[in-house]
Amino acid sequence: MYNEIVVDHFSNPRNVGEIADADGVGETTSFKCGDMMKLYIKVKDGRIEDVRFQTYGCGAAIASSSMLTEMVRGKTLDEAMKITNENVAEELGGLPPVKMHCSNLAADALHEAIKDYRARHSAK
Amino acid sequence: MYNEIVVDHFSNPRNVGEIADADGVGETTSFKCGDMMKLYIKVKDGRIEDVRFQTYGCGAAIASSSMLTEMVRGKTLDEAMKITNENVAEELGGLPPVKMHCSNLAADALHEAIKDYRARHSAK
Amino acid sequence: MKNRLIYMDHGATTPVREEVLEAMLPFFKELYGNPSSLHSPGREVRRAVEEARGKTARSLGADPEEIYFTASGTEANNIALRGAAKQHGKPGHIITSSIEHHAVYEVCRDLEREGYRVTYLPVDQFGMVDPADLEKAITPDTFIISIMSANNEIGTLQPVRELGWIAKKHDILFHSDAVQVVGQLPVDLNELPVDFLSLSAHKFNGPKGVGALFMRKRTEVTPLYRGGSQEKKIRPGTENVPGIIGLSRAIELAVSEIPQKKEKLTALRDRLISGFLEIEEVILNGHPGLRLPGNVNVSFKHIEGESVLLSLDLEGVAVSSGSACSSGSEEPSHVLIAIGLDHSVAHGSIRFSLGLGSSEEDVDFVLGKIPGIVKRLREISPTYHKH
Amino acid sequence: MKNRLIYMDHGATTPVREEVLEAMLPFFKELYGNPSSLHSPGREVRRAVEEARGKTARSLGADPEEIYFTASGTEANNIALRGAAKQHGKPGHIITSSIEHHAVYEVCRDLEREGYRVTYLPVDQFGMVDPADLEKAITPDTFIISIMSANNEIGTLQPVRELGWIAKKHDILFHSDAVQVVGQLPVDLNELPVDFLSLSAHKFNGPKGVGALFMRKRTEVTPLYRGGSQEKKIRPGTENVPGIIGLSRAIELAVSEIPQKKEKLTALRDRLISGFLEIEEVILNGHPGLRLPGNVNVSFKHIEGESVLLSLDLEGVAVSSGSACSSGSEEPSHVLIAIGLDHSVAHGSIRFSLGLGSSEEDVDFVLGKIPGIVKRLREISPTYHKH
Ligand SMILES: Cc1ncc(COP(=O)(O)O)c(C=O)c1O
Ligand SMILES: Cc1ncc(COP(=O)(O)O)c(C=O)c1O
Repeated sequence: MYNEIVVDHFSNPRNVGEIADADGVGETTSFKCGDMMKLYIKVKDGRIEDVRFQTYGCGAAIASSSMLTEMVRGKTLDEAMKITNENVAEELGGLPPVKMHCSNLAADALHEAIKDYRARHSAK
Repeated sequence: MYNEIVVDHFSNPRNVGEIADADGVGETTSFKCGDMMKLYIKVKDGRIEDVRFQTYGCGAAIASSSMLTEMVRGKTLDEAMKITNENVAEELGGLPPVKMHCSNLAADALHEAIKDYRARHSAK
Repeated sequence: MKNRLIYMDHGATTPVREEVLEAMLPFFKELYGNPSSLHSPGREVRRAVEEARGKTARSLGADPEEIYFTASGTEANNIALRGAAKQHGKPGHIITSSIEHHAVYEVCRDLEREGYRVTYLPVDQFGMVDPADLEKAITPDTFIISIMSANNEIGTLQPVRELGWIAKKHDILFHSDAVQVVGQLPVDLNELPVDFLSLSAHKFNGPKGVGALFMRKRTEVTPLYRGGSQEKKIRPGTENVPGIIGLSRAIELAVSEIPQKKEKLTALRDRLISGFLEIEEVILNGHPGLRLPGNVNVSFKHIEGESVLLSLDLEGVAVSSGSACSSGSEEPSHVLIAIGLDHSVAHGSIRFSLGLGSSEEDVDFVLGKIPGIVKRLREISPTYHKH
Repeated sequence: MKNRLIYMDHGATTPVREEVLEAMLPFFKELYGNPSSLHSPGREVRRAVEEARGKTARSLGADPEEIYFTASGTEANNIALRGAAKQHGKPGHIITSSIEHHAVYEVCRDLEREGYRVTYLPVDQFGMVDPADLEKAITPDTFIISIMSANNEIGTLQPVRELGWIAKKHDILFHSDAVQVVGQLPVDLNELPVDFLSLSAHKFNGPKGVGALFMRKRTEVTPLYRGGSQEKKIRPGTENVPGIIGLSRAIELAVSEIPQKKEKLTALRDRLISGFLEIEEVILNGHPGLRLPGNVNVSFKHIEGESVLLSLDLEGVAVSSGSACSSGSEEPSHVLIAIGLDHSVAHGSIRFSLGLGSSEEDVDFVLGKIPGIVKRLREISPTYHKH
């Protein structure tokens, strides 16, 4: 079902955890299957300096969260906003069709985190 | 499908043929499957002295005709009238259920032949 | 099946060939996972099933997603016809032929009882449907046409392409029961204008218990059975994995060998036919040329088919009288009546159907035995008058 | 299936056992005749099929003429339910449970769309139907009741005898989907008040692609498929002969071994359950005692089932999350919702189903691996708060 890259990210997910003093936090839930993801970012000079995630979900959900964190580290916020769930699936070498829509919500959580960061900043 | 007795009577039917100067001739046709049987008898002193048959039909039809001719030789006409298609099937050691009603018409032909004989005699 | 069996009943069923059985074997004890399971042993089997679908599709010029595995040719026919009728949603008009296999004919009868109108197209003396009759039978509410590719009893090939184009022109679904044709003659679904096509593995040296329905892309039927989501819900239930693997290997082999097989069987068939026709009062049923390569159907007048069948059986030769499926019933075959035989001639019909293992020796053995058998049975017959 | 596979998905399907495959083998290449054929090779196969029917009947306390071979458990369920509905002839009321397999549940949904009324009886937290609820649900136009013998996901055994007597008292047909029970626990149809019972060979080490419907004498259904007269027209189409032989050998073996197997699997099952319950925030789904000998179903809170399934798969352990048939769908199982689990707990459920080849070592291997897997996944989970 899953290719080797997905299995690798599922078995050894990168950047798991929380960031206590995160600059932005994003959370998404799939209504369809109940998967849930929480993403924490640290921002420095407009770039994502650190990123951590927590995910409740299937193999695809965990692997896409992990892959996303690898993809965004060091990116500017604008660059990061352009990353889509499809990009994550591509980086993973593809996901099964049934998994595309419901378990691949990492990019959504990222965008939420960036919005959260921006909201906090504009509030300052 | 057929037991050994049936197969034997089918392969080596007894008393096949016509009797040119028969005392009685009986004929029956199954409307259901088109089987047809013709039975010839010679009668002497109220007993069946000779009997021959011709049959168009399946294995069961041919075997029951043959078996019947064996059963009736030497019988009185009254005894012969009592023989039923079921008796013939029993003598044959049984016939497949689907064959019971449509291909086992030997006794019917016999009864017709006896009736024919009696009709000719009462006419005299 | 003891010592020397001369099997001439390939129209009823065929033996599974060695290569097919070998392909199936690993799927009983080793690759036994459920293809719907997510774990590796399940996924491995899923891959094999999808490869089998691909092979089957390629053998027919179809797309893998157009192949739905079923349990039999009967099931494929039922899903196509009744599934299309359900999908149509309201009673309408169906056109079929008067010589279809029971698995089409009886479905049509059933639909008639439920309010559908059915036209049973006549056939000529050779068992052929006239495309002009089809054209004429079409009404505004005709929604499906079902005409078999070749008849199972008399072997007549129908002009399926021509019939299919008529259906297409009128935008009516077209189904063809190709159970007797797949593996015997080429079928190229890229070119053939049909929406549905039925096939059955056991007719081309595959296993019993598995068939397939081809359903063209964008065609839809309402499923008859409900349950899991196997075969895109058209045919739910755990897949017959070894059967599917067997079907795909059998069709691949059969289709690749069609040219040689066709040539060989046609020669054997014609040898049998000429031999039989040398006997007096024998008639060939079906078309003299446009017939299945392996099919011979003759009526021996004055004798009943079963008694010939039995006599041959005692000599170790397996043939059929009428279609295997209707044996057990004593009615003369509706196919033989449709081509105009009278009952007694219809009752004297015997089908000799040749296949992979058939040889010239087999044919000559049968040709050597038949005259004696016919003579003996005619001598018993009250309708046979010696001249 | 490479090196060391620990197969704990016997509820989805089982390997064909050696004795069963051996019994089937002659029917591919040697005894290949069509059982409907009149010639010797056909008759020989007919005899074998009828012997298989006899064996199957004897294993269940039924009469041979009450056994109808099908292509699957799904087909048996469809024929029983929809066939009885068609036979009933007009819309009426059907009672079933809210935890049936899709092959019953979806048929009921379909019949609802066609105008039948269906009551889905609730179950308690253990997945058990209350006979009092059945009694109450009966209306004057109830014509069939269908309650499964054991649930495929959570293993709960239903009080089928009691439910059946209620149906009998009211003169209502009773069907039980016993696909998960046949071969695992004794079924004696001499005593069990059911009119229909479904089973599937691949659940008791028989082949895929064959099942059977028990239909009690004098019960009638209207066939769904039409075609030949096989299986008394209830299920037309050339018989899956090797499959039927395989089913009969498998059921014979399975039923004769029930006592030992039940004892062994119950011990393994309870060992697994106690092991799992030592982990925090784990709940057992289904009944603690009245469950299939080989069935364990647990929810690991804070983690999603598929990720446990995958982690075990990477260790060579095959299990299932939810029912095999609904995988591919991301909805939580209707069974787990019916016993009152909330969605997130339902999503964390895993079924371990033990069978013939399961051993204490397998169980201990799994018990050794699970705590680490659960810990790892919980650490990733946002809902798991370390204390
Ligand atoms: C309870 C139950 N009913 C029916 C079925 C369907 O059986 P089959 O896969 O043979 O169609 C299954 C198996 O998935 C089952 O567990
Ligand atoms: C033309 C035709 N259609 C359908 C069938 C039914 O196929 P199956 O026996 O696989 O159900 C047959 C075989 O008897 C056939 O010859």
